Amino acid sequence: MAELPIWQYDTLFLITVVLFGVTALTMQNLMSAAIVFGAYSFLMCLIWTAMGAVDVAFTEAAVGAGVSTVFIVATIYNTGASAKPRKPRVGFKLFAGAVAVATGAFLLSALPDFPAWGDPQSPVNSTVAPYYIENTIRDAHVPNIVTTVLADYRGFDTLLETAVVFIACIAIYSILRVDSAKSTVDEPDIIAAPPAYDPTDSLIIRQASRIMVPFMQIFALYVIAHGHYSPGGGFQGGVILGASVILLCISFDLKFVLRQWTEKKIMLLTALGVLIYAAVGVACMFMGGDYLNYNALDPVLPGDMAYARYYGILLVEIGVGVTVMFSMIGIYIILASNGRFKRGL
Amino acid sequence: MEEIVPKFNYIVVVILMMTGLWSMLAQSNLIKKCIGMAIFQTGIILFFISIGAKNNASIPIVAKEPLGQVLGQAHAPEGSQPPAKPELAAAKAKVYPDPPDVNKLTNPLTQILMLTAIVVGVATLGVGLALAQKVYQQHNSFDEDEILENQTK
Amino acid sequence: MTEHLPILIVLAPLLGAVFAALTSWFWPRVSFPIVLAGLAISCISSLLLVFEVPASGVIHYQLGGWGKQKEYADMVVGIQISVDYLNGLILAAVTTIALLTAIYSRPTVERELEGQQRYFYALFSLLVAGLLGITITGDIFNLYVFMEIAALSSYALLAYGKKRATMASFNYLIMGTMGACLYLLGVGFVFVKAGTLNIENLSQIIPDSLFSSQAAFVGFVLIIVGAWSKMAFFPMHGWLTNAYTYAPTASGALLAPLATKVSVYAMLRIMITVYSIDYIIQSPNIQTIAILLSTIAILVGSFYSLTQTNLRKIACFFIVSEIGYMVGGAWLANAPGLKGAIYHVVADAAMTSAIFMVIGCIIYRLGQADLKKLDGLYYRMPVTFIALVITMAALIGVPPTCGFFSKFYLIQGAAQAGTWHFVIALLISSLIKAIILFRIIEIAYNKVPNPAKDGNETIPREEAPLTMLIPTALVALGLIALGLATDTLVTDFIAKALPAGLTS
Amino acid sequence: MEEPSSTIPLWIVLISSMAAVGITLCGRIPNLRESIIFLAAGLKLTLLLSITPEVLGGETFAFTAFELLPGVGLSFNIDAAGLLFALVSVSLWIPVTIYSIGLLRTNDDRAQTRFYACFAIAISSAVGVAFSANLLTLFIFYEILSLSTYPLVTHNQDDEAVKGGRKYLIYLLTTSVGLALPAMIIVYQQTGTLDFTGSGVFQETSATMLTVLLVMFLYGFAKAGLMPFHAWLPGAMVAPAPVSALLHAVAVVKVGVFSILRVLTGIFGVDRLANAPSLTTIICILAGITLIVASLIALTQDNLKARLAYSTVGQLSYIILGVGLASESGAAGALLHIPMHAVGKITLFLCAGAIYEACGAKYISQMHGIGRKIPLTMTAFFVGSLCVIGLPPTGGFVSKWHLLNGALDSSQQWAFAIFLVSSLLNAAYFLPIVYKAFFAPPSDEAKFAKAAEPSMLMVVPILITATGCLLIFFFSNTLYRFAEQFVTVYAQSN
Repeated sequence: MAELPIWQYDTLFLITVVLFGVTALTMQNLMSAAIVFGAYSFLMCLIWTAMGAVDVAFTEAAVGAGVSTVFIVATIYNTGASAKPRKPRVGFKLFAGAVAVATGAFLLSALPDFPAWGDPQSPVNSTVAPYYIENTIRDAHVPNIVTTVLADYRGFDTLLETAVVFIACIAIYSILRVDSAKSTVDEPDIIAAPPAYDPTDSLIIRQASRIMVPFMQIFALYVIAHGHYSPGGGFQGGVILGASVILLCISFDLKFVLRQWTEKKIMLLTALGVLIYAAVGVACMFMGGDYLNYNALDPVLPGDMAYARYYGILLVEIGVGVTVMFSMIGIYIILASNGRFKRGL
Repeated sequence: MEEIVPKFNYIVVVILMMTGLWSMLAQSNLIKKCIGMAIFQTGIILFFISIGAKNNASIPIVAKEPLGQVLGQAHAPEGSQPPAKPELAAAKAKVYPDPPDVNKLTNPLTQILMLTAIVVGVATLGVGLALAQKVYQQHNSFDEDEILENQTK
Repeated sequence: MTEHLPILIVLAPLLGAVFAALTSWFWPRVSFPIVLAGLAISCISSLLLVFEVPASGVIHYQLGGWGKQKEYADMVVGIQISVDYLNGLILAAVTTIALLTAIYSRPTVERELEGQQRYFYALFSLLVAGLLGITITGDIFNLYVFMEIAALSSYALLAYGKKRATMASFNYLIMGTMGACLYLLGVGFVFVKAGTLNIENLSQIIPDSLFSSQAAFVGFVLIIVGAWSKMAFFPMHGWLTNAYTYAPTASGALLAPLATKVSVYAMLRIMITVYSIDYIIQSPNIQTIAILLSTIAILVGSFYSLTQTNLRKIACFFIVSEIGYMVGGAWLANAPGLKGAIYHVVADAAMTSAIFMVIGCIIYRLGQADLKKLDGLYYRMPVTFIALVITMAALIGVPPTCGFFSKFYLIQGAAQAGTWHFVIALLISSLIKAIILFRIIEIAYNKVPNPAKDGNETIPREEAPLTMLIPTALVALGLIALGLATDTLVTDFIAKALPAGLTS
Repeated sequence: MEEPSSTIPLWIVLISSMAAVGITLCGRIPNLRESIIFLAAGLKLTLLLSITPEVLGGETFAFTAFELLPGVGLSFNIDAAGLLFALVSVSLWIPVTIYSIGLLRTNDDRAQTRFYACFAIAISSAVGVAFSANLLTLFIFYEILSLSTYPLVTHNQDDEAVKGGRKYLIYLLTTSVGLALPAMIIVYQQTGTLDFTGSGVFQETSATMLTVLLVMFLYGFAKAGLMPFHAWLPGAMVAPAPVSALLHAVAVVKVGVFSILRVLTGIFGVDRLANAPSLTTIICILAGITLIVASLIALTQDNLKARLAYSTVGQLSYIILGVGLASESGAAGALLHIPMHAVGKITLFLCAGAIYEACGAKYISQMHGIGRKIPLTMTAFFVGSLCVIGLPPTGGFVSKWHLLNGALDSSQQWAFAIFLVSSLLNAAYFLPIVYKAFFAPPSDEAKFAKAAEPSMLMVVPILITATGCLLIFFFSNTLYRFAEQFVTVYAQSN
């Protein structure tokens, strides 16, 4: 028997993950499907931590499992729909099944050509990656290699990613947001059935969330600031900040939150984060370096050339954190209130 | 058998992706399509992460010896003021071992690609759900067949 | 500042959009000029670069200052964007068309999107930034992120439309994400075997070591199929007709000419630079399938356009058949075919932009764009009608216009490769477009008795507003100018973009 | 030797297009508009005549506007054949313009500006085809001609005109885009060049490909009206008289035949045709069938214009058959037949228009005895028909004479027989009209009473063209020098 890969437990996790995925898709009730999907994502985080991808697991837990499940629940809450069994389109389902099986077989045909799972000498781990591992300390004095690659070596990718989050927010805003005063589009008021429970009278939930929120926010700030040394960074910290506000929305109700966070403030700050990130890049251009080349900021930032990159990364992480926080809040509020920013989940 | 076991992760990846693809194509419920889309994307993320993983390698953070040990004062006597700035910077520099061993740390590149993919996935999911919600406002149903009948009416 | 031009092309629309989104809250009137300024900067810098490429060869721009690392077999560590012979022309075409469409879309946005137009121009500018990013980037993963930026903003731009637009946009979202995920998976397969994501490094690694590997082959097919579904190539073209027909005029005028053409460019980039043409010659079975599918795409696009009466639906089916031209031309894998395909990307962007602008003018004035209700169009809107005739002439391939020359190269390439079914499809599609043009001429010109003759009531002449008319006229005349400039474009740019060893 | 690149050919082509622009600009002032046409026609004619001596001396004027494709540009090259065709079309433009001024003014037609503008563009593209040095330029002007004549054909904008126009365009566009375009591209792909050289461009193309290309070209240029694709010509008779006169007797159909002449001599090469019997037999069979069948159909037509149309279809095949004989005098005869037939047929069409104006008679059966009421028109009609039949006092005789010689030189006795039979048929469907017009009792008293010569503006051009038929008989040797020059160019080069 070939030397078994060390992750015997992971094969177990992988199988359960597949089971969770299939059940999430075949369930009738949409709400339970959303919950199972949340569980599926959390299991996925476990697998990734086992494989050494801690930052990705952290993001998946915060963004993938946490926020997207909340979005789905908000949508289902607003529409109150459950997948009513319709006459199944057997012919089309079989065709789709055939297409999926065919593509699957085609993909698996490349299996023998793949490197084994976890082999350190595979092309992926032996061409560009070693440079990052060996030179991060020399270049940017940041021990967490993932953060440097994220914000410095491939910083342009992260700028575009922040732009993606920003676009998602304004896209959802322009799709759903209906300014009932001016717009000509006629659509029915909220048609959702009144929720089974009335959140305002559950004392325990309100008090517990009221206590938890400040600690969540402090932890989130720690995550953003400490991203250089430990897993974490702009995305994860921003999502946790956003989640703390969303927690308030769910435990109390939208009006309570909208008193401090008006729609205008949320939308402006979403755009501001991207601006911070892009402005840092433009500043590097004006200081003589290429776009997003933090070395050019050295005269402005303390410490030697490498520390310029250290602080450059920090600035950029803050920009990302701001955008992600406010866009998560914005998206949640629009989805939850079916576009009217007044009442909702 | 020795062909399958060391490459088990790719099989799981393909299964996950194909369930996602199947549900995007065949499911008539719009929300189910969105969930299927999310599962398809997580499948791809699993593929990328598993090609970057290395046997018995730790997380990609360069471990450093404690600063005190490097400065030679395991426990600083009281009253002695901290060393001057340049020695501190020099010590800090020396704190990290010379280039860390590549095989001991997992591949950071695949991980940051997947950070982007997760965030893009959530963004697309958000927009998909928004569209589904608006479709529900117009047609009062998530089911594709009902919507088609409603449109052609 | 000139060495920063490449990044300016993408950064200007991106920053323009962010500022437009910011100012839309406290000073809404100024968001349109900001976006216009961003597009203008991007257009000027792309034109400057286009003239610089023949002089100084390929221009590379290292983001973050991370160039090639000598001791790591000079792998590019950071992200690199590059302007070369292949994407120089397409950058110039995309930026100019985007600028003209922005000017053009002002009146239609005010009329059609009453209460919802707060973020319209921000999304408009972000879409252009995404498309320009795809064209300019030198990193295949970065191309995926730009693809998502363009996709997300196009879902929102399309969802602005009337009642049926939302469902059409949702279908587009599903198909688009499926395509993007297949592309990402393809990138993964290439990454597993090659280890790097940079196009320049890949173009060296793949030819000398990966030609025989099955994983690289599967990755190639996945990327191509992903690009095909993004560009609405034949089996995956369902979403395009509904999406662009029910969208508001402004988003239709922007998306139709650019979104699909940029995905064709992405396919061309992967085929020519990353995998190189002999890889395609070496795998003939995909080649035959691709050319067969493009023939079917051309025929389906043409015959369906005969059955429709809504002008926008006809234009959408034209796009489906034009995509068949480009993919078929590219997959002929010989010099004239590729020249025809690359030239057609630019020519078709201009043609589709012209026809969607003309239809926009007609909808703005007549309120609908139904073929049967166009009578008297010549007397009511003469300039728009002439622009329509020129555009249709270009689509048919009447000599002085650009359509003729791209068809010339494509047929020549197909004759050289001996794929006669592709030649016949090209000819049939241009004949069908001729039939549609003369059906339009008959209805718009001859059906209504000539008002100049006394005794017939005179038809009031109400042209579209000037800000719509001038871009339409410019693009229509541009078709002829592009046609006459074919020789300089092909010899100076496109011929140099092809690999040297290709059989001429 | 590098021909002197002079811009004369470009100027000649552009004069009438500039005239078209001028016409549209001052559409409001009829007299100024007409004077522009005459100015342009006069200028063009003088320019053509000024370069005739050099061209007859063997010189050629080449000019390349700009490169369209690698190795192929928008380039002109005036040689004897091109100059002859241009001279014919421009010199006949003047009488037809006078005629159309008379016709349109009397009917007080509204869309005159559009009429004259499209006319000018049509003439300039015809001259463009005459001067084009390579197949691409020829194809470009060929297409512009098809598109610019569409408004002329559908001038009356009634249902009948629209249907005629639709048929006209479907035939021409389908054949040009469907057949001529791919054939041209295959030639470019096989040989890398599209220029008309003396000895043809094909080196090692297979015989089957040559025959396929030949058939595609023959039917691609459907303006030449070979049999199955001739139906557009009778269909386009809905156009007003001057349009059908100039375009369907001179400009449009002659462009089709001229393009085939260029392709056969320039691309295929006369010597290749001579020693490739399979090609020449195809040409002769197709042309022969068209010749005979068209003449037979013409016999049965009662509508005068339809009869003239079918006779044109027949006459065109004379020219194609002449070239198909692949002998020098055959090619010379074919080239000569272009001016002869043009002058003759234009007179007939103008007379047909005049007859309709005079007594509203469209059908030959209604035209009995009108000769006594409109003597001038009918005599011109008689001279015109003589020219088309090919009897001595008129020019037609000269070209048929050379065609017959050509048939004998290449020992194609059956071609000789076909020429004679078809000339007889021509006589059979023309002379009865003239005879009935003068000697038969009037078929319709009321119409006969008030029939009178149409306005002088219409009769004078008819007389001019009729005398033209007679003149070219006496000056046929100058025309022959054109043909001789054209043939010698091919003789020395192979």
